Amino acid sequence: MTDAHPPDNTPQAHKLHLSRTHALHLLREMLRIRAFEERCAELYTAEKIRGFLHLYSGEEAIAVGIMQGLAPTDAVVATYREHGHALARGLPMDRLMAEMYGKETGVSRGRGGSMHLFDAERRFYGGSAIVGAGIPLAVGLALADRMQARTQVTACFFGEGAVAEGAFHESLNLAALWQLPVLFVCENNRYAMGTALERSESETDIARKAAGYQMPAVALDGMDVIAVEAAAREAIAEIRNGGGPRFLECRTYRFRAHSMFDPQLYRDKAEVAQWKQQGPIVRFRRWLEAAGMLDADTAGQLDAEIAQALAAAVDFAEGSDWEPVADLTRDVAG
Amino acid sequence: MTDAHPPDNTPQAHKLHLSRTHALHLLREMLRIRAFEERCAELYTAEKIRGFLHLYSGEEAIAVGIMQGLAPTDAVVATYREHGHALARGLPMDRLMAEMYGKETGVSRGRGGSMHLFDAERRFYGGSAIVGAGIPLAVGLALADRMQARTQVTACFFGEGAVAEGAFHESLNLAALWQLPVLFVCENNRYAMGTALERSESETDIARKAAGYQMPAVALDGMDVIAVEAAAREAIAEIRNGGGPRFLECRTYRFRAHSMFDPQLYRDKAEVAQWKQQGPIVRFRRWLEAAGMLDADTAGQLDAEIAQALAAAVDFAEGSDWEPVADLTRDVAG
Amino acid sequence: MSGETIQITYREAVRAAIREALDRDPRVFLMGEDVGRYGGCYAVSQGLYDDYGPARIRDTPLSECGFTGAGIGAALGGMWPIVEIMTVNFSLLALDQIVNNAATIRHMSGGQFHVPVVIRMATGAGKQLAAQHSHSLETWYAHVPGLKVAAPATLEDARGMLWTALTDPDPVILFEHVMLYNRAGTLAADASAVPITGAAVRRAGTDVSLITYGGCLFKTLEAAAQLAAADIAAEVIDLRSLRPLDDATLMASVAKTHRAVIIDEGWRSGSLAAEVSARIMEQAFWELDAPVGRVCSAEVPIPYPKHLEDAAVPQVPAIVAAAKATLGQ
Amino acid sequence: MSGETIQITYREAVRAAIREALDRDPRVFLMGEDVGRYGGCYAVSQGLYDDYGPARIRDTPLSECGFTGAGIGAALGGMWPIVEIMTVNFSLLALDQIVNNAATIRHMSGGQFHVPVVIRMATGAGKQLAAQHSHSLETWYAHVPGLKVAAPATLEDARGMLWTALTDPDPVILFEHVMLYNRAGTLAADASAVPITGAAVRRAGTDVSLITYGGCLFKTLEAAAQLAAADIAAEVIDLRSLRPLDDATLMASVAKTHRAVIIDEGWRSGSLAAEVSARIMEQAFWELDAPVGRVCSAEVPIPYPKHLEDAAVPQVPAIVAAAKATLGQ
Ligand SMILES: Cc1ncc(C[n+]2csc(CCOP(=O)(O)OP(=O)(O)O)c2C)c(N)n1
Ligand SMILES: Cc1ncc(C[n+]2csc(CCOP(=O)(O)OP(=O)(O)O)c2C)c(N)n1
Ligand SMILES: [Mg+2]
Ligand SMILES: [Mg+2]
Repeated sequence: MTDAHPPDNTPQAHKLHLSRTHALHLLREMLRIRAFEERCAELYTAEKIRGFLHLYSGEEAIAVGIMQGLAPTDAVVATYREHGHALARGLPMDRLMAEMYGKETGVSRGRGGSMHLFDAERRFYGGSAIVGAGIPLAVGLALADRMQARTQVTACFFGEGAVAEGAFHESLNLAALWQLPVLFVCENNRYAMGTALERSESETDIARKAAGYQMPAVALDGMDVIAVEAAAREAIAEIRNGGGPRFLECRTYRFRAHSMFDPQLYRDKAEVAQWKQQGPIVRFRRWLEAAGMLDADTAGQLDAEIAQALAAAVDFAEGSDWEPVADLTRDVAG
Repeated sequence: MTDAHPPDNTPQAHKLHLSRTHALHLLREMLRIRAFEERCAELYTAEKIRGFLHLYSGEEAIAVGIMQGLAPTDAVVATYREHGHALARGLPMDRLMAEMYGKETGVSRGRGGSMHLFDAERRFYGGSAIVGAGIPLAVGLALADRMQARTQVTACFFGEGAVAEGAFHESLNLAALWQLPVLFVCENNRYAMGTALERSESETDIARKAAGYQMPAVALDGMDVIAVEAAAREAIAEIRNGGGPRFLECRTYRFRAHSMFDPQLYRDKAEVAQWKQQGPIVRFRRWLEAAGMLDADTAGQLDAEIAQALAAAVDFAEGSDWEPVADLTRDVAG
Repeated sequence: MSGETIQITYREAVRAAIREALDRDPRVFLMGEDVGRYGGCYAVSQGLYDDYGPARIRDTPLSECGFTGAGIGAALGGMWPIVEIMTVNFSLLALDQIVNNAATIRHMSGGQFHVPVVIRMATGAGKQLAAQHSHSLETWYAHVPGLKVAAPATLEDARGMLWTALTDPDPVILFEHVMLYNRAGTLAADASAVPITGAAVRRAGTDVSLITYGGCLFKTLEAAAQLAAADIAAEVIDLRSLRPLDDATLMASVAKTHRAVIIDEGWRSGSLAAEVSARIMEQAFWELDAPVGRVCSAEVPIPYPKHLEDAAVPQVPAIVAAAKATLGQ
Repeated sequence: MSGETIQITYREAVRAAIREALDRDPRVFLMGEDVGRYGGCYAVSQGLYDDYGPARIRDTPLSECGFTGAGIGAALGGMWPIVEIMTVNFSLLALDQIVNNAATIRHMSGGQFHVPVVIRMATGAGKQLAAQHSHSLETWYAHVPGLKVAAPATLEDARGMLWTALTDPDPVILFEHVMLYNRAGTLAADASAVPITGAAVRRAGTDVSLITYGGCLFKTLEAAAQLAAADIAAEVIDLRSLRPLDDATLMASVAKTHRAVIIDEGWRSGSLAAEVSARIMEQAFWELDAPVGRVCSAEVPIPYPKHLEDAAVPQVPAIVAAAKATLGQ
C-alpha cells in the first residue's frame, strides 16, 4: 500500500497567510493537548483517572485545525477520544481535568469522565462512547439550525472504524439528502482498536466512500495542522453559505495504545516509531523553526506556560469535591 | 430525470440463445406469478387472506430471471413482497396459497402468512418483514457456504428503499470485504411505500452506490426477463468461480399499491398506466409473438393450465385445516 | 369546558393533537417514514403534509437509527421534534439512539442538556401481521431511566398527551396500540392537554383491581362488565404512564380490593405486568387476600392466523377467569 | 472426574471452552470485533487467532447489526458460530437481528429451520465506564421467546456452558459479567459441559432465599456469610439460566425459607428481579411470611465516579439489610 507510510514532511503553510501569532497559537494548542494527554496517562497509572482512557496523542492537528474554522455558535460532536477536541474548543483545562477525576467541578459534574465531556455554553455535545452514535446527533443538530434559519455549522468527529457502522451510512445519506450544514471529520488513524482499515472496509479510501453519498469529500494529511485548518475553513465557508455537508478525511496515526488496556499486539513498534517522527507537533515545530518563527526562548516559555496550566488543573481536580451520593438521581427523568 | 420513464421496448434476447421451450417457460413463470397475485388480491378483498399483503405484479421478470441462474442447492433470501420469488423458486403453489390463508398445510404451517414463506428443501429462507433485515442473513448463509467449501451462491432480494438502512451498508461491506458468494438483487421499483427514490437517497444511482463497496455492480432493465436472466447467469457464474459478491440493480415498477391499505396518494394514475404498458409480461409476450414463438393456441393453453393450477391451489387452501391451538407453542425455545 | 362534544376516532385524535402542536409552536415538527406524502402508515398524519409542507412534515428514508438520532439531535438543538417510528417492531433499530443518547444525555452531562423529543410508535398485535410485526415491547422502554413512557388508550389521552409530552424537557415515548386507531367515540370539543404521569381509574370497584394499559384497556373494561353481571365489582385501572408508574393509585386500589390482576399484551416473562406485581408485593403484600394474577401474551412469536393470534394475546375470557380466580371462583 | 484440579480465571475458563469447541467441531467459529489480532476487548480470545487462523477467529468491522445477522445466517447455513458482541451496550445495535430473526425463524417457519448460534457478550457495571458502557440488560433478552439466555457466574459454568449452548439447536445468549473475568479459582482439570437450563443452589439455608445471577452472585454469597454471622441461614440461588427460569428450584427454596430477596444488577423497574418476584407471587404466595424483596440498581444512568457507581449498583450491605428486613430485623 502506498499510503501505509507517514506523509511527507512539508506543512502546507502556503495555503494560509500564516501570521506568527497564529502559528504560535496553533503550536500552543497542540502542545496543550499533548501535555494534557501525557499527564492523563500518568494519572491513570496513579489510579487518579479510571475507566477507559483514550488518548489523542499524534492526532492533535485535526482537532486544532478544525476548530480554527468554527465560530463560537457552531456545534461540535466528538467521540470517546475527545480530550483534544474539548481543549481546542476552549473548554477550561481545570474543569476537564476535574472531569477526568470524576469530581463535581468537572465539565459534566464528574459523571461522565474521560468519554463524556459536555459544555452547553460552547455547544460541545460530547463525548459519546458508542462508536458512530454521535453522527445522527450531529445531523439532528444541523437540522435544528437549518429549521431555525441559523447559519451555524455542526462539526462531527469520528474514527475510520465508525465508517462501517450503519449509523454512519444512514447519517451521511440524511445530511446529503437534506443538504444539512454538517462538517464530517473522519479521523483516519488506520486502526479501530486492533483492526486495521483494510480489514474493516472493502473500500479503504474513505473520502471516496463519502463522496458516494453525493457529498464533496477530500482526504488530507491530518498531521499537518495548516492543511487541516485550510481545508476546514474552506469547507466551513461552503457549508455556511448553504452548500450542504462536506466531508474531510484526515489521515493520521495514534501514537499510543487504543486505551490503557491495549497491549498493541496488532502493530509493530517500528511502525509506531516511524509515524512518531512525522508527528504533527515535531513537524510543525521543525517548520516554524526553519521559518524563523520559533526560537528556543519562545519554545521554553510555551512549555512553561503549559506546564503551569496543567499543574493548576491537576491541583484544581485534586482539590475539588465529589458529587454527594444524595445527588445520584438528580437530573434523571422517569 | 431521464430515467423516470419506462424503459424501451426491446427485450435483450440476443444476450441468450433462447430456445422456444425456455422462452415459454419464462412466460409461464411470469404468468403464474401474475395470476397468483391477482387472485391473492381478490382473496384479500374476500377476507380469506389477512394481515399485510404486498403484491409483486409488474416485477415478475426479476424473480423469474434471477432464479434461472440458480442451482437447487443455492440459497434465496427474500422480503415481504416475495410470492413471486417463492413461486419462481419452485415452492408449490398449493402450499403457498395455504400459507396465504394461514392453514397448517402452508409452507410455514400457516404461521407466517404472506410475509413469511419458508422452504428448507429449496433453501428458501423467507420472507422477512423488517426492511433490510434479510441482507445480513444472506451474508451469513454465504459465509457458511464459503467456510464449508461449498460452491453455492446466495441470492438476496431487497427493494431500493432498503438501501438507506444501516443493515444494507454493513452487509455489503462484509460481503465485499470477505469476498463472499452473494448475489445482491435490488428491486428498484422507484418507491418505498410512498417515498420516491429521490426522496430517500442522496445518490439515486443504486448500482453506483453498490460499486462504492468495491463490488461489481450493474443496473439493468428489470422489466426485461431475458436481460435479467442473462445478467444473473453471468453474475452467478462469476460468484461461483470465487469472484466474490455481485450486485444487480433491476429497475422496475410496482403496478399495484404498496400493500392493500395504500391509497397511492403519492403517485399519478397516469404514471402507473404508462409503466403498465411496458410491463414485463406484455412486452415479452409481444416479442414472442413477433418472433413467432407464441401463437394464440399456445397462449390460451398456458392461461388455462395456470388457471387450473390456481383453482386447485385455492381448493387446497380452502380444504386444509387450521393448526390446532394446542400447537401454539410448538417449535419455540426458551 | 364548553360541554360541546365531537365524534372522533383515536387516529383523528392523535392527528388533532399533532396539528395543535404544529400550530402552537414553531419548534414542533413531525418526522418519520412516510408521514408526509403517504399520510402515515396508519394514516395518522393524513392531510398534514399539504397543510404544513415538507419541512415540518418530514418524510425520512428507511433509516430508523439515523432519523431517530437526528430527532434527538434536533431536540438538543432547540427543536421539539415528534419522531414517528412506524411501529415498535422497527424501533429495535433505533434503540441505541434512544437508550444510549436520549436517555443518558441529561444526567451524563451533569444536567446541562435536555432532550425534548417525543417518539411515537404503534404497538401490539391483532392485525394478523405475524411474528415480526406484532411486538409489544413497552416493558423494555419502561425499564430505562431517563425516559418517560406513556400509552394513551382513550380518545382524551390520544388527544391530550402529545402536548404534555412535547413540553416535557425529557424524551417521552408514546405507544399507540394498532387496534385503537379505528376506535370512535365522543370527545369534548375543547379537549386539550392531559398529564402523562398518573394512572386513571376507568371503572370503580371493590372486589378486585384489574390493572392494564393501552390495547388491553377495552378488553379489560369488557371483562369488568361481564364480572359485574356475575356480581363481582372490578376496579379497572389504566396505567397510562408506564414510566414512571403511579404507585399511589395502584396501592390505593389494592388496599380497597385486596386482589389484583394485571393485563398486559407483552410476553409474560419480563412483562410490565411483572413489575406491577412486584411492586404490589413490596408495597401492599399485607393487604393481599390472594396472589396477584397476570394475564399476558403466550411466550411465542405471534402467529399469523387469527385463531392462533387470538390464542396468543390476552382475551376477555382469560381476564374474567383470572379475576374470578383471585376470588377463589 | 479425575479429581485433579487446575488454577484458572474466569477469562481463561471461557477461553478454554472456546478452544474445546473449536477443537471438537469444525462448524464452530468465533466472530466479532477484535476477537482476533487484538485478542478480544476483555482478552478472552487471546492466542486463539494464532492457533486457529483468521477464518475461524474472525475479526469483523464495527458492524454489530451486520455481523450478528451474519452469524445468525451462518447458523442457518449449517455452522455453529460463536458471535462475540463486545458488550451488551453495543448489542442494542444488533437487537433487531436477534429478536426479529434469530428468535422467530424456527417458529415462524413452522419448525423447518434452527438457528444454532451462540451470542456471547460482556455485561454490567463496576469498571467506572459510565452511562453508555455499564448496562445490565439481561432482562430484555430474557423477555424474548425463541431465545435461551444464560449467565455463567462460576468458573464451572464459564467453562461448561458454551458447549451446551452450541449443541442446542436454538439461539443462546451468554452473559459474562465484566467483573468476573479476573476471578480466579480451582476447577476440575477435566471440567466440561454443564446444562444451560436449571438454577443452582450455591449455599443451602433455611431462613431466607437470596436469588441472584451473574455479577451479583459473589456479593450475595458474601452477604450470606455476613448473615450467617448474625445467625441467619440464607440460601443462595444462582439462576444461571435467565430464560427459561427454573421455577421448581426457586419455589422449593421459598417453600423451605418462606422469605426471598432477589438481587439483580438491572435497573429496578422492569428488572428480571420483578419477574422472579411475580412468579413467587403466583406460585408460592401462600408460603410467604414476608413480601419478597428486591435489591437492584438505582434508576439512573450509571455515573463514572466510583462512589456513585458503587451507590448505583447492588452492594453487600443492601443485600444484608434486605434479607434482614424479610425477617423483620
Ligand atoms: C458500537 C460500538 N462497538 C464497539 C465499541 C468498542 N470500541 C470502542 S472504540 C473502538 C474502535 C473505534 O475505532 P475508530 O472509529 O477508528 O476510532 P479510534 O478509536 O481509532 O479513534 C471500538 C471497537 C464501541 N464503543 N461501540
Ligand atoms: C425496518 C422497517 N422499517 C419500516 C418498515 C415498513 N415498510 C414495509 S415495506 C416498506 C417500504 C420498503 O420499500 P422497498 O425497500 O423499496 O421495497 P418495496 O416495498 O418497494 O418492494 C416500509 C417502509 C419495515 N417493514 N421495516
Ligand atoms: Mg481509528
Ligand atoms: Mg421499492
